[in-house]
Amino acid sequence: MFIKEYISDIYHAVKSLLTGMKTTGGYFIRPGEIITQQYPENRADLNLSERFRGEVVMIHDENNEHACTGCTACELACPNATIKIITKFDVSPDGKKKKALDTFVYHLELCTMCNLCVEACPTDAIKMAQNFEHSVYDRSKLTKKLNQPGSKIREGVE
Amino acid sequence: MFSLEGLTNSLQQWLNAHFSSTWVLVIESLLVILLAITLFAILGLVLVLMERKVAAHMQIRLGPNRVGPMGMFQTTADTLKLIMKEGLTPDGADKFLFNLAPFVVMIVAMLLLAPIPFAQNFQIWDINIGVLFVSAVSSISVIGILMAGWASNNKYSLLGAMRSGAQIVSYELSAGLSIITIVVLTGSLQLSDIVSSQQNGWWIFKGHIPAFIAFVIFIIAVTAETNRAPFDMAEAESELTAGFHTEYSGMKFALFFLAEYINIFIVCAIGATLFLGGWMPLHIGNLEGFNHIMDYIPSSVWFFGKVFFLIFLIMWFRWTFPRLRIDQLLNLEWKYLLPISMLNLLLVTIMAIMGWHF
Amino acid sequence: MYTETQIVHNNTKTTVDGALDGTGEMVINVGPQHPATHGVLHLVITLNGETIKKLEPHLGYIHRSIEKMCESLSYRQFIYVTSRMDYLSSHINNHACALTVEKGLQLEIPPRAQVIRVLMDELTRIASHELWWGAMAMDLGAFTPFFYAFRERETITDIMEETCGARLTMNYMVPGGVMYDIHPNFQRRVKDFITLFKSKIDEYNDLVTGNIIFQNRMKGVGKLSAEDAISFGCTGPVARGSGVKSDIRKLFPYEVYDKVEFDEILETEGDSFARYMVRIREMHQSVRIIEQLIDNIPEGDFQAKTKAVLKLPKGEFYTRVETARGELGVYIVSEGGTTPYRIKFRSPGFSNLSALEHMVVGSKLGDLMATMGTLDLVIPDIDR
Amino acid sequence: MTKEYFREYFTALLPTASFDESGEWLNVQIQPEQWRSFALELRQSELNFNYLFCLTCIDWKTHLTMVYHLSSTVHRQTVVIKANLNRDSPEIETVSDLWRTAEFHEREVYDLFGVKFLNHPDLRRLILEDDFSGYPLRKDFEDPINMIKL
Repeated sequence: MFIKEYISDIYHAVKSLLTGMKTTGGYFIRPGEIITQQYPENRADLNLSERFRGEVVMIHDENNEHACTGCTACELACPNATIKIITKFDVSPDGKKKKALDTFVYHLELCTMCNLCVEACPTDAIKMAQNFEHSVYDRSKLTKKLNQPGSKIREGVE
Repeated sequence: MFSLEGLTNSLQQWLNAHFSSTWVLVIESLLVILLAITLFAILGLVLVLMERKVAAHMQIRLGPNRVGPMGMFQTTADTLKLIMKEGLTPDGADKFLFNLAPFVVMIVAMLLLAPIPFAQNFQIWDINIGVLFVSAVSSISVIGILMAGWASNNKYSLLGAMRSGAQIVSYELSAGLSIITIVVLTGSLQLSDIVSSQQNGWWIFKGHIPAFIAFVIFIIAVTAETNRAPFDMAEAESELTAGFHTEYSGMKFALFFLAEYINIFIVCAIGATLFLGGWMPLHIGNLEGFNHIMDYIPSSVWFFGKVFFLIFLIMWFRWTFPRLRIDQLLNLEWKYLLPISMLNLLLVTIMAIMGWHF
Repeated sequence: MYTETQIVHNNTKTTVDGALDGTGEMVINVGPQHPATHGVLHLVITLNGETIKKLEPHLGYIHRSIEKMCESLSYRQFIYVTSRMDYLSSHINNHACALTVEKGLQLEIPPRAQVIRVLMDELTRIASHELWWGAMAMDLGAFTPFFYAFRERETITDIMEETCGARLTMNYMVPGGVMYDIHPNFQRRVKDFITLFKSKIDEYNDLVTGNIIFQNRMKGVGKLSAEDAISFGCTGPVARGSGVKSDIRKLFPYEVYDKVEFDEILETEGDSFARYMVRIREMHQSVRIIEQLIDNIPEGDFQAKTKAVLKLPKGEFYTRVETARGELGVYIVSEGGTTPYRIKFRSPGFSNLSALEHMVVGSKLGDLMATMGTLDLVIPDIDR
Repeated sequence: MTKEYFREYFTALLPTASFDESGEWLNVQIQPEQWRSFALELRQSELNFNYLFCLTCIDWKTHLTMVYHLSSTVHRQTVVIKANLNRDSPEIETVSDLWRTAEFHEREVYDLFGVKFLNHPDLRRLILEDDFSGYPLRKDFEDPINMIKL
């Protein structure tokens, strides 16, 4: 029957449209389900997991000592040439020369946060920090020196 | 009790006492122009904000919330931005038509404001062919859109404009037919007559199911006529980027944008006047107490309440449904809406002759 | 034929001049910046009125030559680059690369790592399909589903962030296993997600699948027969929507896919709606896989012992996995060194895109969006 | 259908072809001139290799090798066909009419390796712009401006 089909077509069409409107209308009257996060205001209670990879930092303890031996394992592991290790030779009191870290140059603008350098580090000297707000006005500020001024290698780290 | 009618009457008296009748006319005309433009600006700001808030809440978002309390001045800021922006005219465009088109669309929207009864005895021009005037003038806006699409010299614009042409021309039919059902029931084309005929009940209730069907068809048709989703074929942002106003920027774009919202307001105002009793308060049968309470609400509040309800309905459509394809759009009109509304008109006519409505 | 200058300029002198001589047809550029192409895909289409007469994809706007880059990266390093191909199934891309390296090294993967990998793959697949669903609806003009889809996808990315350390380009797979063990919260949060997902999936059907406008837009649009699907090399949901069995997880099971129960979803119509339904039903199957595995993660190592410097023996290694878009093949030619001599990624999107012209010619402009949406194109995956 | 079956079948068909079974799949090394007739046989005979899932090229510095990975949705067996091409003027017959996916893959190989596919319906650069010179995936490709040497 043509008329019957025609009417049932219209019935089903209208029904399906009303079902859709029920869904959106339902959300309209339930503002409790709003998921907007108001970013700069909620900075205090932003919950970043401890594994979140924001940038590479070097771990310094309270004596301003780090664990980097300058072995360049991270530099080799990095796919993007993000890390450049500049080494120097320390002269120990007994007159022996020993290779040590001079500057740990980190190019944040090249980094893809792949974590391969942290994996490669034999002494766990570097880690990934959770800071993700990297925008600066000058690109040169993205090239960072990771070892703090005056820091030295912790005793006993080989 | 607050009423806009009182205001206009006292103004009229004061003017008549101080000026000659020619000057009264001139001053009143200027006042009306000023008021119309103010209404436009305010409506534009309010409706855009409303749309964004409605959309946001349906999309489990907050919407604009940075400029002013609850983001209330967001649209004002947007307008400022659009005014400051350079109004580019593409090199290959037909400069005259390109610049004219937004004004055509805008002026059409302004003309439509004339016969709308905003409140009891508060109307710019109570013309005796009010309904005819509205449906005749509203179809001119397609010329502006075609002009914009053609003059932009952009294929997306052209496609959008052509779609819009086909769409508005066909949906004009069922919109007209559903308006006629009310004209048949009332027996008058004058909008004030139509409103006063709903003294004892709105047509959507008085006219039984046929009036309701006419109302539904009217809402669908005007959604299509104003190029709103799900019938936004002229813009169709995922297909034609921005349709007929792809090349417009700055204030010229803002005029299109504003005209879209004003058009929605106007069609909703017509819908409210025809089907929901215009500024008439809600009366239920013989409940005298209830009816009296309803009468205490100013008529302008009734009118704007109904209009905004309809606007909300149209926004609800937009944020729920996917867009139709152009051939399905025409199918819907010619295979479903038009036959139904013709049959419906027949039913209403029989009803009106037999006096079966309340 | 039109000349190259006509293709490139959208604004030729007037619209009439832009039309092809005498035919009433006009050439329009969809893309490279266009809301429906989801990236920098450039389609040059010839229209007659609203009907598409010819379609020609122009690629390369995001071609980074990942294959060439990989030739200078070691076998540990090159994996992270592949996250940038099909960024929506980055886990699965990494997985494919790790599998290829392991095949070359003949490395045994600890069972714990295998299960974690499969869990991550399936979560990625759900996340990818969620995003596709939202974007698909947006292509057809419905904006709201996009936000609902993202709400659920957000839960998955949060889980990923907690365990893998990143939300989109995780680089969690390493040759021999996974980079670190799952987070203590992982199992609980995945179970929470499954509960959430099941409660919300009805909403998807109410809002989009059952909608009459949506069905009319999708049914009978972009038809692809089974023979054509095979000939065009279509894989994944595109091929399965045409009734071609192509699920690598079933045909050539890797990791623990042969130990879990799930169905290969097949639809036979071959139109856009069939492809749509395949993806919707696939999400349920992924949930089914996750439910079977989430409580049965075996104890043990999460990474096999590997040498610091990996060297693949001389030879050729080819691995296939099922990404959210279809069959991803990784073809490594090794000369015995620490870097691949030649690497080829057979990406699913590239082959799926080649079928687009066949599917849309003769249909309306609006159908192009409906068809392209169901192909689920990720442009970096096509360009690589 | 097994590796041995294919091997015998192919030996009968192409006596000059050499085989390599060390890998996962049967590798068949053929002459480029034989490719077209061989492809027709693979596609249209009862072998029914209807699914070309990978088509690529390798630059061996002395010559180029075209690699075709073929499979079938019927028997799910895979063979790998290889053909060595002259590096200076690499030419091979197209198979885009047999496997339509080859049309795009061949354009990509033409673009990045410069292999000319004879009788290809629309052999233009697919990824790079039309006036680009050089073939980036060849081993001797140098781009002094854009390439970063690490």
